[in-house]
Amino acid sequence: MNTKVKIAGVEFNNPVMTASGTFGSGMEYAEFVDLNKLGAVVTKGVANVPWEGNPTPRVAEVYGGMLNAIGLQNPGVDVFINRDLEFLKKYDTKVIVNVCGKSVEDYLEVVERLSDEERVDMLEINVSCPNVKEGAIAFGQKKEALFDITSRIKKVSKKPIIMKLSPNVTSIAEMAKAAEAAGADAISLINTITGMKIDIYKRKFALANKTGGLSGPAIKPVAVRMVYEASKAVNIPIIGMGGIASAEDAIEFIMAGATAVAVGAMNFHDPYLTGKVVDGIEEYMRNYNVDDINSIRGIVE
Amino acid sequence: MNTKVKIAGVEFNNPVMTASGTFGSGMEYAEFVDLNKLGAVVTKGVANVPWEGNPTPRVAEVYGGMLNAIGLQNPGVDVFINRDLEFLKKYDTKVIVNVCGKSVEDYLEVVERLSDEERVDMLEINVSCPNVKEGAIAFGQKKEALFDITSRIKKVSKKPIIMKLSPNVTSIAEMAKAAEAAGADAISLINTITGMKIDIYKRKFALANKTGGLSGPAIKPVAVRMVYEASKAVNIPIIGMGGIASAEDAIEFIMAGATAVAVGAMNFHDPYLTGKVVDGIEEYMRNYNVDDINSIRGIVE
Amino acid sequence: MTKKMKKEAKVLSQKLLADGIFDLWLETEIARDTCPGQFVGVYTVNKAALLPRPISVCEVNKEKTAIRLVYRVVGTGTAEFALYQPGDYMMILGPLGSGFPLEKAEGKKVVLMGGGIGVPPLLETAKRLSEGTDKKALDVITVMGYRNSETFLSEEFEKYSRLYIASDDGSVGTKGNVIDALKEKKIDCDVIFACGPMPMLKGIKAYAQENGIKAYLSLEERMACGVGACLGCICKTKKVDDHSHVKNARICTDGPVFDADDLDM
Amino acid sequence: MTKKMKKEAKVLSQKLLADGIFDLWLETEIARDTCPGQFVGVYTVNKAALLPRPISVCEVNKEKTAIRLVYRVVGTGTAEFALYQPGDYMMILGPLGSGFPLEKAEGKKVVLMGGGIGVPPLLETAKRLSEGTDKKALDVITVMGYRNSETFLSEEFEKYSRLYIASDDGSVGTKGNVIDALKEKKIDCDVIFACGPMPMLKGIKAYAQENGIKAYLSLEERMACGVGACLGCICKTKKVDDHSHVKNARICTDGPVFDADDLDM
Ligand SMILES: Cc1cc2nc3c(=O)[nH]c(=O)nc-3n(C[C@H](O)[C@H](O)[C@H](O)COP(=O)(O)OP(=O)(O)OC[C@H]3O[C@@H](n4cnc5c(N)ncnc54)[C@H](O)[C@@H]3O)c2cc1C
Ligand SMILES: Cc1cc2nc3c(=O)[nH]c(=O)nc-3n(C[C@H](O)[C@H](O)[C@H](O)COP(=O)(O)OP(=O)(O)OC[C@H]3O[C@@H](n4cnc5c(N)ncnc54)[C@H](O)[C@@H]3O)c2cc1C
Ligand SMILES: Cc1cc2nc3c(=O)[nH]c(=O)nc-3n(C[C@H](O)[C@H](O)[C@H](O)COP(=O)(O)O)c2cc1C
Ligand SMILES: Cc1cc2nc3c(=O)[nH]c(=O)nc-3n(C[C@H](O)[C@H](O)[C@H](O)COP(=O)(O)O)c2cc1C
Ligand code: FES
Ligand code: FES
Repeated sequence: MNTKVKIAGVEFNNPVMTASGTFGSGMEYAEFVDLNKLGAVVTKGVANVPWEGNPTPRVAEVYGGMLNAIGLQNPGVDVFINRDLEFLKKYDTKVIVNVCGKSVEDYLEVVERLSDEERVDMLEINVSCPNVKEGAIAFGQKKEALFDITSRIKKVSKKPIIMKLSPNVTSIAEMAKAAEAAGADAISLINTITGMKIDIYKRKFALANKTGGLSGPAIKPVAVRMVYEASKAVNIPIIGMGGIASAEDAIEFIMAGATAVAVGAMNFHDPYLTGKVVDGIEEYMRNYNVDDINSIRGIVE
Repeated sequence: MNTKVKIAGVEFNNPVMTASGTFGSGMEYAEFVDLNKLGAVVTKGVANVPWEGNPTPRVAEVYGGMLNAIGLQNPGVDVFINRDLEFLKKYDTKVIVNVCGKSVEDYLEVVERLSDEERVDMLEINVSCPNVKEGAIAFGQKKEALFDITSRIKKVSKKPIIMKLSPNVTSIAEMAKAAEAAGADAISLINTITGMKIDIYKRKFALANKTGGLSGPAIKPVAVRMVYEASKAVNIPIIGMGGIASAEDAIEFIMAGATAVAVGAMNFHDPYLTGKVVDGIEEYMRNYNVDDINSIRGIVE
Repeated sequence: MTKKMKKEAKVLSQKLLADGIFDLWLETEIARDTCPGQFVGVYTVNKAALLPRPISVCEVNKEKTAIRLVYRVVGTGTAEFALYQPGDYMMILGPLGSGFPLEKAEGKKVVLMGGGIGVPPLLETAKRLSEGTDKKALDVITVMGYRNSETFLSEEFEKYSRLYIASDDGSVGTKGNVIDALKEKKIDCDVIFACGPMPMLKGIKAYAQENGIKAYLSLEERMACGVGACLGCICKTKKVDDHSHVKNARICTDGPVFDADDLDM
Repeated sequence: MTKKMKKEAKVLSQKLLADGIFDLWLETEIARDTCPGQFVGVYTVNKAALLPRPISVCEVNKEKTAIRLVYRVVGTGTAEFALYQPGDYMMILGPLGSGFPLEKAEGKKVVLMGGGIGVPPLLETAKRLSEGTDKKALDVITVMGYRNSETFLSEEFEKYSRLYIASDDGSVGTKGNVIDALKEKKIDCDVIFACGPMPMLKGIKAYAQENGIKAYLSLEERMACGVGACLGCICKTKKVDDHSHVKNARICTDGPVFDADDLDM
């Protein structure tokens, strides 16, 4: 039985990753899950300098999911390299570093800094965070801007590049194509969908930032559809995510066309989930005679 | 205590309407709810000629909601006038007819036919159904197309026009502005978000149409955010919908900026829901000393 | 027409009838007006699942104002239902749909054919037609198809009918499906009422046409509202349908039982 | 550090303690290593609500490997919890957070100040500091603030401390809040441990600073993960925080108890 998948020459033991921002750099969840068991740890977004993020409340619960407006708080790339990457050296899993920035230059700086780090296997470029005012999502909502930033990053990066796409667009296929045309090695989707919650008793926004990103099982049908549409539009591999809560959900994304999948908000519901998804995929493969996980990719009719 | 709201000169007894396509023309739910109690009955989309709709399965359940790909099956405007409008004459509630078409001419034909019907108070133009291949959603995803169809409909319509917007766009504010600029009397949102479900055991799409529209509580945060954004972008009234399951939800939409609200998929969960929302809004107003429902519109801080 | 309602129903009893098949009695006002072949929508407590599950009424007990549901556990909803204990409450919507046209079997030789989880809806039908509660048939024959020797409800059908059994694995009765049994036993009749998987229903329609028999078939489709409003559950009809004005009838309201001649299968 | 786990916990007892306030004992392994001031994340069965609800540990019974939660019903989650009966199971995540620094009160005069639903987390603290289970204080004084005469848990605090009460409506003890009581009773002390609404905590911080008292405050914020991964629950700190490298500490992991001097409130 083969659960290995390959993306841009990097081989992952299995297709199960962590969704950026929901798993720290793995430290907090190492108590619950053997990180070696995961296909990859995808870290929280890191910028060139420390970011404070947004005021609180930063999270709110909604039906079948949550809203977040963390605002990409992060300690900056230096601390990240010295602490988080150091920590990850103890583990035998692939490492994908999620990169954020406010300007193209910010992104380039982080990408260059991480290019020489051996522990980094790939970079995931977050151009789709709905929670920071400057930059970020703008790159992920206009195909010209996406093309531009992708090609500039590709020029400086020594690591394969995953462009993380925003679902807050009219056509995900066009965005995927723009990323591919600009040389992205892979795409990941979906980031959160912009949402809002109002406390009708306090007459206030539930989040200090007013809007936040919706994630969790509520968004899964949108995510599956976008993975499917993107997979029909491009030839580069896709990492699918959005509401994954079980191995069955992960397989649904793979059948929609994803090469790998990431578990996000549902880690908060079940800190053991990533490990269970790995086991559950193997169980499914055994029960339904799937010898190679790659054989069911995009198999839906 | 005043629950009356006004849209384009039409006065509604209260802000609670039915979301098009989830309530037929009221016949089926008249057994459960006193239609006179509702602000308005918004009918299923009607075209110039009968439409067969899509093959089955047309509906699928998902976490906190459902997907539908009915494909706007309808008996055509003639039957609609003779039967559905006749039926609605028995009731003392406002009637909003939802109009669909495959070409601008289709829409215009239905609008003209309905323009002289006394029982029709307003027309809601569905340019956002994700489930029909031709036309429909295309008008709702490009602001130029939306502007064009809106202005052409406005030219022939003797009834006030509500443009029903698609959430499957990068910027709802731009779409709302285009509708307003073209003369729309009001806008309603959101229609369903395109989604997909895959049966991983059968390796098949859950819907014959592959994709379908996501509705239900799962989409509420997206809908509230879009109503808020639209209300900041335009001055025409907004009818808000998307996942309303209670009076509290309805008030959330009103605080986000909606003048009226519509109950959709949750009618299927609770056929009495529309009536309960009407009662619940009054209860909230009593308990929190709201004298006029119009006073809390857009009041969120 | 009977008034539909959504109401809490009290679980009177629940037991396992066969592998994965449960037998549930519910006390509910809906029992007052339910006809055989009608169904109810059963709601889950699980808030992830919001749509009612259509389950046919298997039997009605008017004295106890109770209905019986026999269902197979296949997913989240039915798995939840299987956990209910006497005294618990379940939310149900009904009665839904139109049921079997008992009058078409009045004074006639009727064969009731059920396959798999299509067996239960025919029990109340058999009872009424044999006892003549509403209409009395001349002769009630039942042909039930099972996967194996777990022939749930068969003793009960024997009380009201001459019963023939078919089983996929041949362990009981005719090896094969219900049509094989019909042919093997050379059963002749005027009317067939049937419920079961689509291939079986198609076979029955063809058989009925060949043999000049009237057939009424109970169909299944994914449903959302259950009351005819959403147009989710249509089936293709030969003629333009009265309600839709296209060739689509709503299974939840115009059916689930249809005259086979009207269907475009 | 104690290992965190997500585990089923068995309800041993549950009773109403005061209007809308429930008193729940749970048998759980988590009890083994829980320190006063720590909390657990309690999950709902309701699948619409997926995030754990943070609830402080009010008391620990090591023999019974049980923890006590005292909570106010304010929304969907707590309303669900109130329905649980002895023998039922609840899913909980814990132990979470760092708890009160008992060592800072060792051999000192400590005042524990709780307001409203901030009262319960201090009970185990009072117990341990007076009995010297971990560390023994020289003197344990408690000042508890209530809305009215429903002074839940007050008899229990009397067992471990000299108790002063404040009530909003003046029906018991000092009319006003806990700081009013502290001033009125001229209580002097070396250290304050406090838990309650933000305005109260701000007041305590100011009071402590004016009077040269060390104060440790337990904060609340909306949480998602509860384990330090999502950065949802931060509070502003004066200095760049060790983990975040910005002036944000995570309440769920670096707290919920903080040295008042470190906080930028
Ligand atoms: C008119 C009618 C009568 C029925 N009578 C019976 C009966 O008496 N006994 C019985 O065991 N089953 C019956 N069924 C099938 C029953 O509705 C499904 O088995 C049940 O809905 C499965 O629900 P679930 O949550 O366990 O499965 P899931 O797969 O988790 O359900 C997901 C969604 O799909 C729907 N769904 C799944 N399977 C079916 C199906 N076969 N038909 C329609 N909707 C489906 C569910 O209602 C739900 O909305 C009937 C179906 C119809 C349409
Ligand atoms: C560290 C900590 C310890 C706590 N200890 C206690 C305690 O011992 N007893 C007690 O009664 N309450 C305590 N609370 C508050 C308690 O967490 C909330 O009252 C509870 O989460 C409300 O859940 P709900 O589903 O009933 O409310 P809802 O309003 O339906 O909850 C919706 C969402 O908001 C969150 N939420 C709502 N209110 C709060 C709040 N005040 N703080 C944090 N999250 C909130 C919920 O967890 C949930 O995610 C504590 C909070 C924190 C942060
Ligand atoms: C609390 C939180 C923080 C997140 N932070 C990031 C981030 O730093 N970078 C990023 O690309 N995506 C971030 N995301 C988005 C997730 O990686 C993921 O794309 C999204 O949540 C959808 O998956 P889910 O539904 O499984 O959570 C964050 C999501 C959450 C819930
Ligand atoms: C079964 C179904 C049919 C629908 N048909 C129509 C339609 O004919 N015209 C239209 O404008 N919207 C249609 N809609 C969209 C709804 O009116 C509404 O915009 C959407 O479902 C979001 O609201 P909800 O989450 O409350 O259902 C339909 C929705 C459903 C679920
Ligand atoms: S299920 Fe809605 S029309 Fe039949
Ligand atoms: S709740 Fe996630 S970091 Fe505290």
